[in-house]
Amino acid sequence: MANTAELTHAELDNIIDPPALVQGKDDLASITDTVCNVAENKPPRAWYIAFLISLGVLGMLGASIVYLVITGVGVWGNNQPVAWGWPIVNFVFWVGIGHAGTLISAVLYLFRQGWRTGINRFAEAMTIFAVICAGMFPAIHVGRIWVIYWVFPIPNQMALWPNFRSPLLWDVFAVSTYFSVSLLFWYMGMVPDLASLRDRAKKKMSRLLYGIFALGWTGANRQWHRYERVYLLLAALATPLVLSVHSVVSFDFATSQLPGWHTTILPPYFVAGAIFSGFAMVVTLAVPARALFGLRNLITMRHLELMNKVILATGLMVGYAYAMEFFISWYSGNKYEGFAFVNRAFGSYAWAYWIMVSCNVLVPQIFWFKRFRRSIPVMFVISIFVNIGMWFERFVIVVTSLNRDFLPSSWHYFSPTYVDFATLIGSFGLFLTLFLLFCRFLPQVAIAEVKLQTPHAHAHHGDDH
Amino acid sequence: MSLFHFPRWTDVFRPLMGLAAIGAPVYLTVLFYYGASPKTLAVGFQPIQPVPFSHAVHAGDLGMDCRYCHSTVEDSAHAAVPTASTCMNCHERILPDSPKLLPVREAARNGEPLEWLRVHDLPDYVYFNHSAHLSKGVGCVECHGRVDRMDVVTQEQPLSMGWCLDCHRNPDERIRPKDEVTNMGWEPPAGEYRDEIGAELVQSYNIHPRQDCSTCHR
Amino acid sequence: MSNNSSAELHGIIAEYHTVEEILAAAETVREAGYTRWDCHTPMPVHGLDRAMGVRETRLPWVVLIAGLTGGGLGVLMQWWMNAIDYNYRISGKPDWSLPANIPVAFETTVLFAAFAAFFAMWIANGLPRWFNPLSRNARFARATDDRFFVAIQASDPMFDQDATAAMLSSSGAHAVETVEEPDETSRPPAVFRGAVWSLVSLAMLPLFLVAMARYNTSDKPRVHLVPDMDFAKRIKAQAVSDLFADGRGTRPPVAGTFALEDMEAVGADPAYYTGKLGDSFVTDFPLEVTPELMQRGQERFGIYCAVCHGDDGRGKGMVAQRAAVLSPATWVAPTDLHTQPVVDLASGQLFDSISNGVRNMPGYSSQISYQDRWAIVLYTRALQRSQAASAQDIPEGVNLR
Amino acid sequence: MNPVNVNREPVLAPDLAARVSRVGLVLAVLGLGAGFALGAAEGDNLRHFFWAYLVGFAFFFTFTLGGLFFVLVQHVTGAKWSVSVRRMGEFAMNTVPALGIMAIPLLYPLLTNAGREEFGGLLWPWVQPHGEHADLVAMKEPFLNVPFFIGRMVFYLLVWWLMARFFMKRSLQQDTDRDPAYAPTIAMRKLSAPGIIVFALTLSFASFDWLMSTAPEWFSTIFGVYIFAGCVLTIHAWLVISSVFLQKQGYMKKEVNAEHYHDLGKFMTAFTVFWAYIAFSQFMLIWYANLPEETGFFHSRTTEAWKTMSYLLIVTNFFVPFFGFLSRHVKRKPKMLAMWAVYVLIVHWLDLYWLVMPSMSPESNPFGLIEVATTIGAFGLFLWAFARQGVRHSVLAYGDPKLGDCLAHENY
Repeated sequence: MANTAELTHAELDNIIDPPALVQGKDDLASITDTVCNVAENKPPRAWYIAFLISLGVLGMLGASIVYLVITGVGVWGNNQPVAWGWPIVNFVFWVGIGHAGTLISAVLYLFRQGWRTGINRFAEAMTIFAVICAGMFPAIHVGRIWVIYWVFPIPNQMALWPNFRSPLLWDVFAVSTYFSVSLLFWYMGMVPDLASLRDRAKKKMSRLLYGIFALGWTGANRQWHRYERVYLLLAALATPLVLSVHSVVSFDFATSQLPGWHTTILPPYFVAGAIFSGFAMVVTLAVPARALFGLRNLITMRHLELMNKVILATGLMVGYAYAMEFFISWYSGNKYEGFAFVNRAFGSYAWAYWIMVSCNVLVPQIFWFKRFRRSIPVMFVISIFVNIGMWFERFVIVVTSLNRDFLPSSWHYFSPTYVDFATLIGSFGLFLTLFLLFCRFLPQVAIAEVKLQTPHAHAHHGDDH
Repeated sequence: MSLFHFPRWTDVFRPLMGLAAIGAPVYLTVLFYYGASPKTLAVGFQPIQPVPFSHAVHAGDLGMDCRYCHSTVEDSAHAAVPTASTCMNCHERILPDSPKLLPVREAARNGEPLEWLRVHDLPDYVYFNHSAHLSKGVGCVECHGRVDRMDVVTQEQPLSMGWCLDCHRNPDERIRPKDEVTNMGWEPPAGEYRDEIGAELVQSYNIHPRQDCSTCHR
Repeated sequence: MSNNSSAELHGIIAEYHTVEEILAAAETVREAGYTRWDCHTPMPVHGLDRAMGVRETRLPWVVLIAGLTGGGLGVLMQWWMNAIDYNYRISGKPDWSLPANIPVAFETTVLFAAFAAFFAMWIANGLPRWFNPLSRNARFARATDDRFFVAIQASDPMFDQDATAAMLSSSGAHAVETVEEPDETSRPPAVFRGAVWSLVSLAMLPLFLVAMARYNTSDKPRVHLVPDMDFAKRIKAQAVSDLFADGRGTRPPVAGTFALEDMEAVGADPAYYTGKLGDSFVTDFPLEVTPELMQRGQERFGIYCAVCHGDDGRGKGMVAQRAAVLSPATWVAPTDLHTQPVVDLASGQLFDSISNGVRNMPGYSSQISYQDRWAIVLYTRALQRSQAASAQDIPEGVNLR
Repeated sequence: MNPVNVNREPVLAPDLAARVSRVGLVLAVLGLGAGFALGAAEGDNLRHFFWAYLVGFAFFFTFTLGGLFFVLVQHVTGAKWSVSVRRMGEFAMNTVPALGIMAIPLLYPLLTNAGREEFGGLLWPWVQPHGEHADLVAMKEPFLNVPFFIGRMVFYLLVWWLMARFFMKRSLQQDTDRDPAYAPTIAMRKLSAPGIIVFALTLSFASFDWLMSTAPEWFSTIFGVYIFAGCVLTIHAWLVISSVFLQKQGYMKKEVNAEHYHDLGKFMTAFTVFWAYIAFSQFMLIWYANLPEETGFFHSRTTEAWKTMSYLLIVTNFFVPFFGFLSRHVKRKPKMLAMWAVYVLIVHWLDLYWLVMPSMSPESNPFGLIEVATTIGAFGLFLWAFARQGVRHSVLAYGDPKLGDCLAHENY
C-alpha cells in the first residue's frame, strides 16, 4: 500500500541530506587505489616544501628546548604571580586539539555516523600527534626534565609515591592513558589498510615494512568478527575516556580555589571546547590535504559541512559555558569571583578576552548559513579563527586568573619571551612534521571502513529483511 | 617468485614476541630495581684518602672512642673531622718519622688543612643532624657500619631517602641506650631482644621520628 | 577422505566478486560441513557471520574482567601508596581520599580494558602471523582490495582436492585455485639466530655490571644525576668556600667577639675558666658536685684520658702500650695518676693540665669543654680515692661480702 | 541498509489512550488530594506539602523537558532510528499546558505571608531572606524577587509551549500531508537547531530558579546540566515503558523492534554514565576546593539524616543501572528493559528528592506518604496530559519520510 509520496533512500537523502558520502567512481578497487596511491607515489612538490618548512620549525623547537633545559624555566615569561604561563596554555590547547580524533572515531562510531569514515584516520593521526605536542609541555615545564619519571608510581630509593590527591597527577594518568588507547585505536583501524598496502607493494622494503605492521592480516571473516567487536569495545571505552581526559585537565584548574578557575561547569565546558578546537583543526588540515592528495571523493563537501555543523554546535556550548560562568559569578555573591570575571572582560587582558569571544562564539555563527558551511575558503579561515580563539581561551583562563592576585601588590602583567614564542611555534613544527610523514607513508583514509559505507558492502536482498 | 614473501621461519617470531612481551618488562624491572638502587650506586664508595688512616687500628685495636677525634658529634649537626693537631696529640711522639704521616705533620706545621674525602656525603638539599640522633640513642654503627673494622672507610649503607624513612618509621630496632652509641659492637644483654629494648627506649627517650618533608628538606 | 591431498597442498581458494556471491558461497561451504575454512574479504561483510556460522566472540567478557581488574588495582594502588606505604597529609585531605582517587582509577580501568581488548584480539585471531601460504597466490592479493575469497584448508577432515574444488566451482566462484605449502624450512637462518643470541648475551651485560657494582667497592664517587642539587652553592662545615678570602667555610668568631660559653676571654670567673685565682691554682671545686657530673666525668675520662692513662689511671692505656712498642725511642710513658704528687695536685692544676697540657701531654682545650674538663677532674679525684681506699671509706650500712 | 517499505497508516489507540488518561486523572486527583490532606494535617501551614509538591513538579517537568529535548535532538541530527518512538516523545513534550496548571499552586508560597514567622516562608527561602545567609541572599534580590521570578516562570512555560506546539503541529502535518517538498520535515529540521539553544538556556535557568534557589546561598554552574542529564534519562525510560505497554496492548508490534529498544537502552546506559559524570564533577570540585560558600549543599546532605541516602544514590543511580544495562541481551529484551526503565524513573525521582528536600530539613529525612502521594499525583497529571493526545492522534509518526529507514535499522 505504498503511498505516492513514498521515498527511496536516495531521494530522501537528496532532499533532507546532502549526497552520498563517497563520490565519483566508488567501486572497491578505486577506493583502494585512491588512498594507496598517495603512499605509493612520490608526493607533490608542495609536500616537500611543507615538510622542509616543518622540519625547520621543528629544529627551532629543539633549539628552544635545549636552551630551556640547560638554562632553566626562567627563560620563559613565567613568573610570580603568573607561574603557569604559556607552557600550560599550550598544553591545554594541544590536548584540546587532540580530542577530535578519538571523538570522531569513537563517539561518531557509536552514533553510527557513517560519514566519520572519510576523516577518522586523519583525525586519529592528528590526535596522536597533538597529544605528543601536549605531553611535551608539562614535561619541559617541570624544569628538571630528566627526573620526569618521578610522576609515575615507580618504586624508588626515596620510598615515596606520587601524590594521588593532586589533579596534576591525574593528568599524567589521563593523558598517558589517552595516548596509549588512541594509539591502539589508530593502529588497530589501520591494520587492514596496511595489509592492502602490503599486498599492492612492488618494492621489497615496502612489502616488508607494511607487512610487519599488517601483522599478516588476510581479512579472514573469523578475524573480522573479533576485530569489529573489539573495535566497538574500544570505541565504547574511548568515548568516556575522551570526556575524562579534558575533564581531568579542567580539574587542574577547577579543584583550586582561584576565582575564575573554580567553577563546577569546567569539566563539560572543557570537553566541549576541546571538541570545538579539535574539529576546527581537522578542517584546517583536511582542506589542504584533500586538495593536495586528490581525496576529494573520499573527504567530500558533506564531510566538511558536517564538521562545520559540529563546530557551530560545540561553539555554542562553549558560549553557553561562558554565559553561565558570568551569570553565576554574579549570582554566587562572591566578590572575588565577580571581580575575576569583570577583570577578564574589562581588565588588562580584555583584548585577549574579546579575541576569545569573537573567535569562539561570534565568528562560527556564520555557519548557520549553508552557503558558508559549504564554502572552502570560508571554512578554512573560520577554522583558523577558532584555533586562535581556543588558544586565547586557555590564555585567558590561565593568565587572567593569575595575574591579578589576591594581593594587589603582587599584580603583574604577564608578557611572554621570545623563547615562549619559539616553543609554541616550534610545537606546530613537531605536529606538522609528524602529520606530513603520516600523510606520505600511511593510509590517510580508512580504506576498509569507507568500503563498508558503499553499496558494494551490502547484499541487496529485498526489503523484507 | 619476484615479490617478497615472509618466509616460513618468521613463525619463530610468534613465540619470540610472546617471550619478549613477558621477558622485557621483567628484565627492565629487574634492571631498574637493582641497577638504579642506591645499594648498587652508592654503597661501596671507598675513596683513597690523603693519609692511609686506619679506623680499624685506632677505633678497633686501640679502642679509642669515636668522640676522641670527632669531638663535635654530640653537640652539633656536623661530626667534625679532626684537625691535624688532634692527630699530633699522639703522633708527636708515636711514629714521628713515618713517611705515611708526613702530610699530617706538614698540615700541623703550616696550618694548611688535610683534604680528607667525604665518604658519607648526603646531597646538599638534605639536612642531617648528628647530635639529634646521638642524643636519642642512635648508634654510629647504624649508619656508618663497623668502622672499627675498616682499614679504609667504605660506605656501607645506601643513605637514600627510603633507607632513612625505614628507620624513621620503625625506630625500635635501631635504638640503643644512650651510653652505648659509640660502642660499635654493642649487643643487647643475653636473653633480651633488640626491638623490645628499643621499644622501651623509644618510650623513655620520648622519640617521635618525624616523617614530613620539611624534617630533612628545610 | 583426504586420500589424494599431497603433503605440499595448503588448501584451495575460490574467488568471488560481490558480497552476494560470497554470502551464498559461505552458506554452501558451511552446509557441506567444512570446519577449517574461512572467507577473506576486503572489509567486514555483514551477514557473513550468520552465513558461515561464526559464533559470537567472548572477548567482551575478557574486556569486562580486565576493566574491573584495572579499576580495582587503581584504587588499591592509590590506597596502598598514599594511605599505607607513604602516607602524608596534603591540602587537608584524608590519607585515603576516595573522591580524589576516582579519576586515576577510571583511567586504569580504561587502560587495562583497552589493552586487554587489543591483545586478546591478537591472540584470538592468531596475530601476528606473517608467514602465510595464501599470500603466495597472486590472485589472493586482491582479498585486501576488491575481491572476496573462500579458502578451505587441506587439513580439513572433509577436504578432498577434486570434490572440494568442484563444490567451490559450482558455488559461483569466478576462479578456483589450489595453494601449495611452500617448501621452506622453518629453521631461521644462522644470521638471525646469531643476532638473537648476541642480543640476549648483550642484554646480560648490564645485569652483570650491576652485580659487579653491588659486590665491589669503588674509589670513584657515584654519578650525580642532578649535580647542582646535590652540591649546592652553600657554605658547609669544614669545607672550602670561595665566598671568603681565606677560603674557609667554617668561620672563626668575628674579631673582638667570643662565644657566650667562652667567658674566659674577658677574664670572667677565673676559677672556673682557668683553674686559677691570681697565680695560684684553686683547690675548691668551682661546680656543684652531682652524681650526673661524676658520671659525665667518668664518660669523658673514658673518651679522652683512658687511651693513654688507662681506665684505671695507671698509665697503661692501649695507646701507651702500643706506642711503647712502636716508638720506644720517642715515646714517654704517661703519668700514673695515682702517684702521690698527682694526688696532691690542686684541682685547679689538674684542670690546667687538661686544658694546656703538661710536659709531653698535649692540651685538650679544643676537644673538651670547660665543664667536661671539671667533670674529668672530679672523676679523677674519685678514681684516685678509689685506688687508695680503706675500710673507713665504706659508707655505713653498705654490706661488704 | 535499504529502507523498508512502510504502510503509511496511522496507529490509532483512542480507547486505550482514553482509558490510560482516565487512570492518570484519577491518580492526579487522588494523589494531589491525598498529599494536600496529609500536608494540611501536619499543621505546618502546608510547608511540607509544598516542598513535596515541588519534588513532584520537578518530576513532571523532567518528563516534559526530556520529551522536548528528545524531539529536538532527533530533528537536529536527522536521526532515523528513532522515528517509530518519536511520537511518544512528542506527546511527552506536549504536556506543557498541564505543567502550567501544576505550576499555579506554586504561586501560593510566593505570594502569601503564610509561614514567614515560623520558617521564613513556605518554600523558596529567598522570598524572605532569613537565617545566617540572609545578607548574601538579599544581595541576589535583583534576580531572586517574586515578580521577576513569576515572570520568568510564565516565560519558560510559554516558550516551551510554543516550541512543543510548533513541532507537534509539523509532525502531525507530516502524517497526513504528502508534500513532495517535505516542508514540515525541513521546517522542523531547520528550527530544531536554534530550538536547542533556547531549550538549553530556559532549562538551565528554570532549574536554577525552581530547584537551585531552594538553597539560595548555594550555586553551581553545572546545575543546569545536571538536571538536563536527569531529563534525558527520564524520557528514554519513558519511551521504553510506553512502547512496551503499547506493544503489550497489541499496537506497534512491528514498528518498534529489538533494535529500537537496543538503542534506547544504549542511551539510558550513556546517560546513566553522563549523569554520574556530571554529579561527580559537581561533587568532586566542591569537595576538593572545600570553600565554605559551596560546601553547605553537600554538608547538609551528609548529616546523619541524609548520609545514608547520599551514599546510596551512588549505588542506586550509577552502579546498579550501569551494570544492569551493560549486557546486550538486557537492552534487546523489551520486558526486561521496561523493568529497568521503571527502576530508572524511581531512582531519578530519588535524585530529585535528594536534591530538594535536605534544603527544607537538613536534620531529618521527612520521607513519608506525603511525598509519595504528591509524586503519584504529579505523575498522574502528566499521564493524563500525555495519554489525552493519544485519543486524537496516531501513536506512530507514520508520515515521517525516514520511517522506512527506521524500520530497516540494525545495530552492530
